[in-house]
Amino acid sequence: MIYEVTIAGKTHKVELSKGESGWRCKLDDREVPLDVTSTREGVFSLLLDGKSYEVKQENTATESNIVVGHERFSAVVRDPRSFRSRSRAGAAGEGVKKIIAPMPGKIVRILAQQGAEVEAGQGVLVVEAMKMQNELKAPKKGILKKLNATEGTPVEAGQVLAEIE
Amino acid sequence: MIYEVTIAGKTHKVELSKGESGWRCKLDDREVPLDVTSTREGVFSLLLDGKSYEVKQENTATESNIVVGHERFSAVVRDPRSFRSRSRAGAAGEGVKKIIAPMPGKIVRILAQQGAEVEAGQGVLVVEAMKMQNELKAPKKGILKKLNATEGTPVEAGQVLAEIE
Amino acid sequence: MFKKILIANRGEIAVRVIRACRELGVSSVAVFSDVDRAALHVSKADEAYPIGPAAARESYLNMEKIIQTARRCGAEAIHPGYGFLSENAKFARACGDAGIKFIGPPPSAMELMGSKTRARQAMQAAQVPFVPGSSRGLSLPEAEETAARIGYPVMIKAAAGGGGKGMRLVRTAPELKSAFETAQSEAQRAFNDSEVYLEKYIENPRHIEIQVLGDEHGHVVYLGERECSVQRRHQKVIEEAPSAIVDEDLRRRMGQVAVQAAQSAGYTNAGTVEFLVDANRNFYFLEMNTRLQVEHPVTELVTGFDLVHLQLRIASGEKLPFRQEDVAIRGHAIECRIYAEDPENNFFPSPGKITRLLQPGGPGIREDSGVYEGWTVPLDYDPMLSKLVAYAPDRKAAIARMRRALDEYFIGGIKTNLSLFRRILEHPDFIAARIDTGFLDRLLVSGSASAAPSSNGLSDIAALSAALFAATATPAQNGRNGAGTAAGKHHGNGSSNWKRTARAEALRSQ
Amino acid sequence: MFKKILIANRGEIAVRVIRACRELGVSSVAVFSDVDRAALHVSKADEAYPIGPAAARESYLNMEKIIQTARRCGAEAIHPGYGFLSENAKFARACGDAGIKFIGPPPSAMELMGSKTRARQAMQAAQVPFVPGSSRGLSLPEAEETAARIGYPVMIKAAAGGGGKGMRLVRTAPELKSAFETAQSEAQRAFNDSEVYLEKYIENPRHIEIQVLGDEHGHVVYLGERECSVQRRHQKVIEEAPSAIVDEDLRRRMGQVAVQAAQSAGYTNAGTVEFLVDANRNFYFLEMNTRLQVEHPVTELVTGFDLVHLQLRIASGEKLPFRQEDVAIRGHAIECRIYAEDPENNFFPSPGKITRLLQPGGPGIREDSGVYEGWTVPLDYDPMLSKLVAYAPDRKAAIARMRRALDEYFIGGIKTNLSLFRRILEHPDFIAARIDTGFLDRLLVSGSASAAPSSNGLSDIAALSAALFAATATPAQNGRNGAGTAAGKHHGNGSSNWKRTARAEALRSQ
Repeated sequence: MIYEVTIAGKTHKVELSKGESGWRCKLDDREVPLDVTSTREGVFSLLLDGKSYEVKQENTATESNIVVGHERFSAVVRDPRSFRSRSRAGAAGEGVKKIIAPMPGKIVRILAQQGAEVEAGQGVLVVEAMKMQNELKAPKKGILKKLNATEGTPVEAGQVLAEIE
Repeated sequence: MIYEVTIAGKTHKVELSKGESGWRCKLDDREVPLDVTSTREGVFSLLLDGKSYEVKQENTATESNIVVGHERFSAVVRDPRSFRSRSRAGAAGEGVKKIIAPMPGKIVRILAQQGAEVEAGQGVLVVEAMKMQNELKAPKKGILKKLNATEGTPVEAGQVLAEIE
Repeated sequence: MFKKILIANRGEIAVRVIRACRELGVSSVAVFSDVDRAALHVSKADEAYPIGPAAARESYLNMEKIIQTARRCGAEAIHPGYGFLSENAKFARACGDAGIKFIGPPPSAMELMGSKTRARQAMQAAQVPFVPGSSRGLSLPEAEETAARIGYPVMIKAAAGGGGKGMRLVRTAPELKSAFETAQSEAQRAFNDSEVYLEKYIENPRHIEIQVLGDEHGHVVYLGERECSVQRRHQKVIEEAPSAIVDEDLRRRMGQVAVQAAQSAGYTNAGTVEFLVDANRNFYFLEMNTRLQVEHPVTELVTGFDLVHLQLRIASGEKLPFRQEDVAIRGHAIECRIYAEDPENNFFPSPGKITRLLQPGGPGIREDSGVYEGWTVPLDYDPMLSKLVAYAPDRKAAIARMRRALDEYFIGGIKTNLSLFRRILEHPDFIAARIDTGFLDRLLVSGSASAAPSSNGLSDIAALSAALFAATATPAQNGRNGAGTAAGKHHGNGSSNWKRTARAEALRSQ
Repeated sequence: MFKKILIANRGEIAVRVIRACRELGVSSVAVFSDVDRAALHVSKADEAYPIGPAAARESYLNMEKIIQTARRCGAEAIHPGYGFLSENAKFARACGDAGIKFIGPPPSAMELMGSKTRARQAMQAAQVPFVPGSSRGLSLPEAEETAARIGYPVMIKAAAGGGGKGMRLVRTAPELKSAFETAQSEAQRAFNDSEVYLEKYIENPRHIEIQVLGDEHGHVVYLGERECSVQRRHQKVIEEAPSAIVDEDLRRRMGQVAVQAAQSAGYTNAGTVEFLVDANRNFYFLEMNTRLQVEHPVTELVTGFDLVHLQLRIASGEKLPFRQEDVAIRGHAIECRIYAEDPENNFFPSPGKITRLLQPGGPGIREDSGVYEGWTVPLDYDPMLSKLVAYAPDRKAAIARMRRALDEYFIGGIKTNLSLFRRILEHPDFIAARIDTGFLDRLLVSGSASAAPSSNGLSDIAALSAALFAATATPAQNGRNGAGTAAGKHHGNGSSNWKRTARAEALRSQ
């Protein structure tokens, strides 16, 4: 099977097939003699040219990360065979940026009203969690099209709070 | 739902129902005000009259145990609604005792031949694991009806090695 | 010794005290708020009782409820931990009135040390060295006069203060008026008390504190120092013992002053006298914390004593089982406070479910943790998860050991400050012990909070791994992460969770 | 210091050495057999190479393969751990010939100590006190004569022996001939060497050993003693430091003898001189182990040193960084060796999958583990999983702390000897330190190996829990345990796994 993997801003083609003694891996069409063993769910022990790597998968509410040793990489994996459905989702997002709650908490203040024009970096709302107030800012200049937030209501991590177009 | 639970040689009737604030439990028709929370898979935190218990479930190849604090109880749970199928299985075992491998290993010696009469406690075969040889003994006096074992072959924990009738 | 005590706290410190109880044969009683039913301290204790809703003020700060619970279950004493009610003299008094021993100093000593200005007066009477400044609340004209006398820069502080609130640094005379008024109104809002005072500002001080311990028979000893100069916004982040700049002579002088301070306040049980130390190793009394400190483990490791055992023994009336000359410092210990917060995103707190927890172990590693894999860190309390402590024969080895332990540590599902520690422990100034209370803030403005990613081809490994995880994902994994398993025919083509995440990534704000 | 070393071992000791490497900035190379690909030491090391099939003789004992691997990856030294090749002088020599430093004593010292009779001769020349007996292999008439001279009871031992093989206790003269011949033939079978010798038998001795450490510049020091009297069939089960019966004077005398023994053998690096100590605190040389001991952590905790760091520093040519007068014993440490074996069923080994692992933590607890949750313990090697060590200010507190840690410890899926430790630590003789090498065997014949179940109504809790687990079991859980999910309609009625188990229980032999 073939995947498109975006790591640290670079997109790679990864080709995997089940060989006789485990996985055969190609990275950008280059054969990689990787020895793969799953030690527990979400954790691989990898050997490559004798070097040993412990790799963990981590899915939070808002991110998918791959942790190699103690370095964390944000990862996006696409299966080209499911491209059609993906591109549709992508199209809907064209030009729109969302503000997503980075943690569960409570909305304590709304700083910009729906329909208002906001500058990139301008505070839009304030979420409180663990005794700390955190201002969420506009990711780009534009119109605050949607604002799914009212003061005093709890929010979940990953919840879309606002959209800017 | 109702279960028949055998613990430490005694069989109890346990009745469980989902109440508003968690489980309602009856033990042998006596209401038990148990506060149940699952902390991880196979682990409960129980509160009963203020006392706190951490309870773990453990299934090995040959046993089902309940561990309360650090005390281990061998447990057998029956769902009376599935009694019919169970009793059939039970009937097949009438009068027959099995010798089951308590651990994975290798059969290194067979001490009694199929068809032979054996005394209770007599050695039937020897399994080696982790550099130790362990003699498995006849659980009762009888005829060694089946012997599913040959010297030099590996065995899995829980595998039936012999039957005595 | 007591037969049963109640621990009026949660998290790692509740677990720490419960462990001490078990070791001493004392029954332990936990209390918990509605969101803490599944917390670690509840299942570790012998008994556990609910005390109210999530909001601390209705549960962990609810004096009446806690004392009532203690009485009902027959607890003879209450250990307050740190935070919550631990420095609340009113609570200590209420315990006494209810016939329950408060494991800590007498309320009078707590009250004295609780007021910065009263403490300052008392300490000055006891010949404790002070940062030059006023010893009481000031009016603006008085402040201007004092500042002129001791010289700028000066620091304005709230009399009832703590945690940096109501504090203002003033470098020149024209700035004083506005800073004074801001500090007053901040103090009013935060503590309902607008009183402020003024001190000379020490440039780049180190924060060094002395652990003291007094029994109820008049003996007070000091157990050496801890250096807590690595702070972010006045919150300690890394602590160590001993301090690299404290020698035998300075330790003895600071220790004797700390014992004097404690004795003059009629202090018993465990307490900490905090000092600022300037570049010339002059030390100045800062405040006394009338409770067990978060960072007490580093003292335990270098002295060999168990401070919680000693707290319980002292509170039950025993004499200190050793004398000052029996106290010796051996080796070096470092503690990292592990928080659920995102050092790469403004230290936003990061409550949520801990999906994977791989903890370090082996020689010289101690972990005092309040969490477990699968637990959901609630958003209602302090985000401290755990304290990781490394002990080794010397400072260099302790740093190396802590780095090794951090490499072994993995917390999945929520953000933590683990990467921050790696960066601090690699910093040449930290390694050379060139630290002061501004060290970390300077380090943080100088770049990203996490160690710079190395360019050793790990991203190739990550890319391959990401694909491997996608190829081996099970339907159960998708289900658990919230995505449906409707994708059906599972023939190894990327889990639906990955796809969902990919979309979220693509759309997310930068 | 070396840049890279290879660890010719597996399990907890490989992990222990890898951790030391990381702390010292040394690259670590693991080797593994086919069944150990997923073992902890493989993923913890910087590099890892396969060395052959499961059978130790073809992998972990395969000198050629190991040395070849070290040369190929550029490792400058090999740490042998304990067991496997650690006391194999031929291997040490082969390392030297290949230009690789063997981290241990010179082969000549290993050879000397490897032969009981040669060691005895050398130690006698060095004035080391000995159990009265012969210093060389004996014929039967010589044995009869010697036994008559030193008096019965006597012990016959294999010259090349170890692990109890070729040993026979003889209480009276008429028994000697038959015992002598049996010992000879056992020795021949076990070691391919029938030579036996004879010693006076010490009744109820304690096993106390001295840790020594020598650099390659002629300095040798002793790091106090360890008591290892709690043994089952000559295998240590619990070790502690210090020994309750060793005072300063005895420690110094035993230590000086141990240093003398080491020096006379030209010994360097870490080694242990084992003594038997009789009821009058006379001590007799038993043997010298020319490697790191399993139980080295208890010495590390009471002395504050790191023995593996020191091994690497010594092997790389450094001088000992301290002198004898810098060594001080503080506090008390106890170690439990956690094995995959069933104490309630004749100590049958219990390899298999560790389905759940809840490990203890907090103050004074160190764990050197070689396993993780989800790992399958292979059936090919020693069943030791982990070493749990408790440290506290005194012996009583260390026992209490270990009991607390054992209460926190849970290993699911396989049998372990955790319950045995609980029973030992509750025993009045252990608590009073009335122990000798026969203590545990006596305890085991006196009843079940696990602590007696208390009758405090826990079985009701267990019954309720069993039903709750059945009611909340998920199909995934059944699947994982091997039973199908065909049962279909999952409306909370007992998981199929439970039913399957119920049948197995009903049919199983008693």
